[in-house]
Amino acid sequence: MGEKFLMKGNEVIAEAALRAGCRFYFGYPITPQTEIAHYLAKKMPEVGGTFLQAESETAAINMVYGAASAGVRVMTSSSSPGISLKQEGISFIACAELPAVIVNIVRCGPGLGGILPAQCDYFQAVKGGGHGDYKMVVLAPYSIQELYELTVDAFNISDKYRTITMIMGEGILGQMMETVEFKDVENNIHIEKPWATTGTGMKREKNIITSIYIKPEVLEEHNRKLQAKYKEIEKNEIRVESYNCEDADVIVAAFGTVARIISNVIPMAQKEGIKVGLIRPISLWPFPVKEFEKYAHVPKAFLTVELNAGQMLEDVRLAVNGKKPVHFHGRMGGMIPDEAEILEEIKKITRS
Amino acid sequence: MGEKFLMKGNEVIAEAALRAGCRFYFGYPITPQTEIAHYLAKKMPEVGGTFLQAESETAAINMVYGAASAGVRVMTSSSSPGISLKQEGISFIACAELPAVIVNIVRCGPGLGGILPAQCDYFQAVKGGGHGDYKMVVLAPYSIQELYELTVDAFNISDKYRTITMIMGEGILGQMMETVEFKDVENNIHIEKPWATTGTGMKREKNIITSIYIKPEVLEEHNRKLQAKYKEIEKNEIRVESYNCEDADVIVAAFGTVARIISNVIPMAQKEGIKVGLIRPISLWPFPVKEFEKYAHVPKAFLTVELNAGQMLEDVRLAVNGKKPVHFHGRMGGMIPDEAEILEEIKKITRS
Amino acid sequence: MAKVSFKEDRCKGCKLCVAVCPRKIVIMKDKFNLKGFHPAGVKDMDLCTGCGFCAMICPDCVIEVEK
Amino acid sequence: MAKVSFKEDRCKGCKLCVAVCPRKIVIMKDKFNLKGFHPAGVKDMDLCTGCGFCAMICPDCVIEVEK
Amino acid sequence: MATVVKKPHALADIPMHYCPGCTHGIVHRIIAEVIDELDIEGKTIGISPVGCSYNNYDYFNCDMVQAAHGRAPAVGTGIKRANPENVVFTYQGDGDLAAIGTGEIIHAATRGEKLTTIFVNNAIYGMTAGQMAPTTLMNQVTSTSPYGRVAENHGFPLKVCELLSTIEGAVFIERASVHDIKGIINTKKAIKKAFKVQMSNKGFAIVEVLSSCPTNWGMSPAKALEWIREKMIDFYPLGNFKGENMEV
Amino acid sequence: MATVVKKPHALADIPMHYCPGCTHGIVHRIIAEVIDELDIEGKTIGISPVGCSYNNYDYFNCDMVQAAHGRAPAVGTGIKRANPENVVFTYQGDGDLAAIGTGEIIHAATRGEKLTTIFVNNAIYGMTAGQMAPTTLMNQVTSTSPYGRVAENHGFPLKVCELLSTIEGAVFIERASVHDIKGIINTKKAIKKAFKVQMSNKGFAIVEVLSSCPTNWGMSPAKALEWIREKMIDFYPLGNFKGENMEV
Amino acid sequence: MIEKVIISGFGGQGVLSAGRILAYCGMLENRSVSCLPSYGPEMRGGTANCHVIVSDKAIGSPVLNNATSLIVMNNPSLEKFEKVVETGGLIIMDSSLVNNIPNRDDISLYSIPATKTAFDMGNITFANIILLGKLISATGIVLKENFEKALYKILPEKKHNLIPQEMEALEYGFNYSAE
Amino acid sequence: MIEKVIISGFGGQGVLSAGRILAYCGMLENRSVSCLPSYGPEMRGGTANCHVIVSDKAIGSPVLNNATSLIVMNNPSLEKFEKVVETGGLIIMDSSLVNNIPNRDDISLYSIPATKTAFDMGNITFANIILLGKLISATGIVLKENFEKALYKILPEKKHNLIPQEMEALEYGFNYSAE
Ligand SMILES: Cc1ncc(C[n+]2csc(CCOP(=O)(O)OP(=O)(O)O)c2C)c(N)n1
Ligand SMILES: Cc1ncc(C[n+]2csc(CCOP(=O)(O)OP(=O)(O)O)c2C)c(N)n1
Ligand code: SF4
Ligand code: SF4
Ligand code: SF4
Ligand code: SF4
Ligand code: SF4
Ligand code: SF4
Ligand SMILES: [Mg+2]
Ligand SMILES: [Mg+2]
Repeated sequence: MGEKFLMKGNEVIAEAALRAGCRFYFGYPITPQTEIAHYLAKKMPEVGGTFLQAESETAAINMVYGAASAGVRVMTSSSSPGISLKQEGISFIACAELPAVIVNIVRCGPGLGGILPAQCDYFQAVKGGGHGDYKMVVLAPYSIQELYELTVDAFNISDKYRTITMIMGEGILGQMMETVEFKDVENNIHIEKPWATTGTGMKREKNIITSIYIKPEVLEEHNRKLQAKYKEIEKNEIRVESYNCEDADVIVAAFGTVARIISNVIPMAQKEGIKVGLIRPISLWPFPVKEFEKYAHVPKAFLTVELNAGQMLEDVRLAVNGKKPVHFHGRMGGMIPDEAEILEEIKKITRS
Repeated sequence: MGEKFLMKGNEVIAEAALRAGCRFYFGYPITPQTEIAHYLAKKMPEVGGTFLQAESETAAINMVYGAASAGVRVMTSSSSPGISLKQEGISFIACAELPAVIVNIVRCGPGLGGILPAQCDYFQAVKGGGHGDYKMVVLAPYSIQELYELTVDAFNISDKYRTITMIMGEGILGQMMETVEFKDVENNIHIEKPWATTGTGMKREKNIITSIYIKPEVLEEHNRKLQAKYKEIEKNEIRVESYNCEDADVIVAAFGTVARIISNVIPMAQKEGIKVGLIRPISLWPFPVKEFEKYAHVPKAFLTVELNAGQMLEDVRLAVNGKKPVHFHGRMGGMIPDEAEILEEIKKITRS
Repeated sequence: MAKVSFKEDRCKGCKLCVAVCPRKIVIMKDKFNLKGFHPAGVKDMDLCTGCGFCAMICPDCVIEVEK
Repeated sequence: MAKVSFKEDRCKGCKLCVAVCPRKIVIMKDKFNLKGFHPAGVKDMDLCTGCGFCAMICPDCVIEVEK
Repeated sequence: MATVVKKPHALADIPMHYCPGCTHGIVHRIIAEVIDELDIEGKTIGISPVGCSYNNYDYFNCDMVQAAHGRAPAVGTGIKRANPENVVFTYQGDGDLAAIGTGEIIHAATRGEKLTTIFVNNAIYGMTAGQMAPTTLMNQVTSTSPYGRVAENHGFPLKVCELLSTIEGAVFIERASVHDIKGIINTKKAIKKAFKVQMSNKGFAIVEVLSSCPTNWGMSPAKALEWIREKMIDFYPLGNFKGENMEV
Repeated sequence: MATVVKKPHALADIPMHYCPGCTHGIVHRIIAEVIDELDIEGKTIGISPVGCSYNNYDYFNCDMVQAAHGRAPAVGTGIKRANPENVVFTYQGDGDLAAIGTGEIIHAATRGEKLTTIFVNNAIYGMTAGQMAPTTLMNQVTSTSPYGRVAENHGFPLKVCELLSTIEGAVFIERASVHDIKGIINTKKAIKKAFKVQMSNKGFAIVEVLSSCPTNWGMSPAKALEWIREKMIDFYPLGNFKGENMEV
Repeated sequence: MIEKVIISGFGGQGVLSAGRILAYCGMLENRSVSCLPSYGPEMRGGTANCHVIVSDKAIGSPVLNNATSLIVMNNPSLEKFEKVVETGGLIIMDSSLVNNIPNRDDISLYSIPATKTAFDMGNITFANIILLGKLISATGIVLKENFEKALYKILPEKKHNLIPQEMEALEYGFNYSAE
Repeated sequence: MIEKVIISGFGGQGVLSAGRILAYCGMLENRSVSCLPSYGPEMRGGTANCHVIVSDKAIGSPVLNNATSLIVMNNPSLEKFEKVVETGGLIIMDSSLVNNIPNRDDISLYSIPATKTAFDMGNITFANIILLGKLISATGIVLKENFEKALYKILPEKKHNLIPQEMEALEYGFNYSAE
């Protein structure tokens, strides 16, 4: 076993990016993810990389667009309002098919809201906060160890599909410390990028990075190509974990930190004779539809628990497709549900 | 019958705003909605109103925030990429509960995309392109006459609920001319706004417009209040039309211009012995769930037709909830499906 | 004679008033206030000229000066 | 002697070359080009000094000048 | 006995949340005093930024609007255009005004909006834990310039008053400082004039106030004021840039 | 026979989509000539704006990146930081650079990014049908200032070179014009120098080019050039603002 | 009755205003009308077209996939749209500018030197009116009288003095028959 | 074994670093650990707290709704957290700063003049270490030896010279009993 470190989630994201070969970071400060920037501001110069604090989130995402055009691994990070400001840029990057990693350490909204943890940007991330038909891979880790692994993965996925990958974590995940081991993970740093704009060197045809296609036939074709890519990603890149679902009375769907709370609830419920299963989507997009289909016949009902007003709920309902009721329990504004209140919700379902 | 005018959709939006008592417009030019600005640049000064071209969409939406804080009726308009840039501001306005009207004359994305008509911002509009749990009323007219009526309505709804109302139309709707009659519509211009920041006059407690709530209990409470308001809107403000659904073989779901194409398809299908129904959501949010539930037992299947890769599709599936298959036909990039290809899709369904 | 009064519980112990007093009569008290800070006070009011500097620089509006 | 050649089909008939020619020898032809514009040409090449002004101002790179 | 200095009416009688010795509080009191002296509390609308002073809507007794990060001048434009009778001021930090809000401040100035902006320049992002601001001095160490601000990477500090001075619609521009009593007196004079400029419809007015952030500078409050005097004023010269002699 | 003027290699041999007499085309040719003369086509990366020249990525033979409206300097920063060996230029209109992109241009300049910006100022939004730009002249009628630009509502035109001149990281600043042959020659000189400044790592370089939009100005192309001479140059004086004598 | 007309040419030839007048006439006759201009990204004279529907019933889609009549004012337009004209429909072309010939024998073809005639009449912008004249006489899509009314409604007062001339142009097209 | 510790006080009292060292020690003993600081909107010295879990099993939620031990360094913290301590749990308070007394009789209470003692030891920042000493002796949550190791790992080299003193502070707390 390798060396273990006790680190803050935000620092682990930064360290993971460095280990994934990311040498370019552009961002604008915002709580609760600033430690990512502080860490990289220190470390990037040591490895010959660039840490640049942009004048705004809008500028930052467009610097990412530029660096990604030039074929390098690049990351930005922010939190909810800052991510909203990046929506135009995200849509551009998606359309131009540039690989980029975006971190959203979510705070509670809407508006300036608060800075405590939330999951209220789920819709924005998976349905597309920007304009047009695009998708980005959205990964929701639930531990610091997983945060490391998924961050490295995010770079690989991005390069492989020329897509954006978003790491989405609640504020807690950025702020908490846990043990992490920097295991070697598969990391395809040196992928060829013949499409990148690095200068023709008078040796090849010029490359153009663009997101505008004036002729409708061409733009439709480009959209079809994007959609085909998304289908491919849906086929290959689903990440999900389920526990205890085989004979559950109630299956809870939860991601990120909330899934950890559920894992506390399972033994509590067991004591009261209730079998609780857990499906934890790790990739929020592509959503693990099949996992829900697989267990749709098992429980009396599903319960989705989120730190929002009911967002992943819709994807769970789409996946369950009317086969079983899907209940919801949510907390907002930075509040975190405790085990007892979730157990109470579960009991309500089993009683009814 | 009143006087009829032949006018462009964009001009009708502008005229409707004036007739609704809107005297403040802030916007930034973008095709295909610029005529709204041109019209208001001419007319606003004539009625003592303010037309202001902002330095950016971001500035424009924040000017809207300011003017709405001051208690006046205010509008902005843009098209897809510009709407993406307004997402932070939209989330702020929603959280601060300010009434405002936003027009999105949608062009085809993602990215800079093209300027031809599309419906690819459906998700952004109804699921929330900005961060946090908020909703805005989204109205999708399908004719110039309806465009007028819904635009006036938008101001009333906004004031009544202290919410954003978005008018969402495909590029076509902004560009085409049709007959319009400026019927008097109910228009509650002089609603009291005791919460507005107009100066205390040393006569009342100060008013504060804000979207930040640092204490989680308070922010959760505020979110619950917002959610309760949204429930209320869902109860009162659903707008939908259905035709021919009582004994349809296939029910098509379509909004905006696409619904007009379907109305051409219905008689064509009739000739071939196929009964086609149409459910046309006019309010995209709140979505007319009940209308779909009402007819869910009727057809063999549903078919959703959109100018995107399948967005309203999800809401239709959620409403139908597994009771019947829901098929999809979409065009992208500014392409418009013709009657024949839609009929072909319908036939595929009836044959299968 | 001038009078300088302190809303002690608002004081954050920043000592700017101490630094600015031309008569050097503002001092920090030994006790803690509710916030856990040593609050400022005037040690010899008779020497006070009522110049108001202490109040002008106090970031927390702790001080009122009359003359 | 100078030589001025025009890629006629690229000409948009803007007449800037006409305006700028110090010898006033650039003219618009009567015919239409493929784009539907009257293209520019030189009426008396012998008078041309090969100054290149016409080519320098042509926004559409229609003109090449040799000397 | 007459009052020499006391809490102005326009300032709420509640504790402020700023760090010990943070000069935001001084600037607040000055603004409130000016509002009192001009007797405009009832028609004033203040706009709070995103920064340490995000919630100064609680501290001023007039109507207040909290704006998104950097957008206060746009929000102010909306309010002022809606009701030109109001006196509207924005209160903004250097991250807010000189970074993310660059476009908004420049164009409010360009349009000559009748607004008064109080620009609190503390050469750092206070609220988010001391990151580099566009106004951070050369070699200054911050949490995002851990090796100091270096020209090659970060360029040189932005001089907002000098920048805005090239804009015709910005009619009153002054840089002041609250590092000592004289500075405080001058700051108040400048702010008062900036309000009057608005009230006489002349155009856009801004006062930059050099201010301290003892917490993120890692200095005692008194040391921080010295640092303003020694380092900041050296780079950011105090004084009026425009409109000194304007009749208002 | 020697060639006096011909299509430069760096300019693609395809028709351009601009309106008849639009000077965007002239500026394109000049840039391509400079790229040829400096022999940098193989390492140059151009950034196209949103505006009439949105698709000039088709016209230059080097690698090209199309940027979102106003964001070219940020995109350029990303590219240049990723690969400092490249020569990176942005091509931007006055709506793109002086309105929505204000923050990006000011901060690229502030950071002293090693970029070259060609700023085509035609005092109007060409592409979207002639709306007012920040650079629109006083009294100029546009589709969004149908009664002319009026100080009370719109403020005064923004002078970008003057504004940027206050920024230390902007080391080469010049305003030129393509309204006549002399102007074209000077424009080329300025652009060439602006590229060289980048290549010698000095900092940010910008050339503002006064340009025409016959279509939206409602003038013949020749008349439009006269209007530049008479009206625009009068307000926007030509010449070097910074870096004239810099060794490169 | 439903007339589906596509008018197409270069930008600047009055394609859009022709469509607008036509729709306006239809409105005066209490028909349902729609007029959808094509809009490109560019201000700059590419091909412009507009779809006009005049109908007794409510209009479904304003987008025309096929047309009963086609007016073309340049070659590319003919190439692009000739195939969408329904059998039995008609094509009216400005023979001053269109020299290609449609490849159809199931439609009626009218070829009028509209631009040249308009030029001769002293106002080249009347070409579109001439072509509309022919459309009206060939299809009866709207009444000639209403055309004049429409002009008075649509044109700004200071251009009303041109209307008699425009009606002349209309008349010319209305009565034109290839000799 | 699962120890759920909440440490709470003013910002600047070393609440977070105490939590971090504790978690680090747990890690050295191959336990699962988590440490979640509260984070407020402000840089400025409000109440700060941190949740530490040291457990033999994988840790579920890092958020503590109840605690086995509570260390408090000011009055508001005691007020806020005393009710979340489980029956049989313990509260360790810095009696130099906390003068309120918890309202519980189902827990063990240790009251140590940590700040004063630390001040006397010449370094006021050792108060948190003293309190941790008591936690360790009262619960056995981690081993004293590992505490020293942890300090060597966590502290930057230039502060290693302070470690002997810190261990003294720990020892003081470890052995402290109210006389
Ligand atoms: C869109 C957005 N980006 C970033 C933030 C995070 N943020 C909050 S305050 C701040 C900077 C504040 O610095 P400054 O304006 O200088 O004010 P100070 O705290 O120094 O007074 C930032 C970046 C935010 N809230 N919203
Ligand atoms: C975010 C965004 N806002 C607005 C637009 C619409 N738009 C396209 S070009 C343009 C202005 C172009 O003006 P300018 O930069 O001066 O270039 P010109 O066309 O005059 O050369 C605008 C506003 C857009 N594409 N994206
Ligand atoms: S009023 Fe002047 S002299 Fe008196 S205590 Fe305050 S600063 Fe000192
Ligand atoms: S200046 Fe104010 S807060 Fe600071 S020590 Fe003096 S009285 Fe206290
Ligand atoms: S080269 Fe000079 S003289 Fe010859 S045609 Fe051109 S402009 Fe005239
Ligand atoms: S300048 Fe060029 S495009 Fe214009 S008329 Fe002359 S040759 Fe033609
Ligand atoms: S962090 Fe700095 S600016 Fe913010 S309150 Fe504290 S001292 Fe003031
Ligand atoms: S609209 Fe104006 S700027 Fe654009 S191509 Fe035409 S003339 Fe040039
Ligand atoms: Mg600051
Ligand atoms: Mg322009």
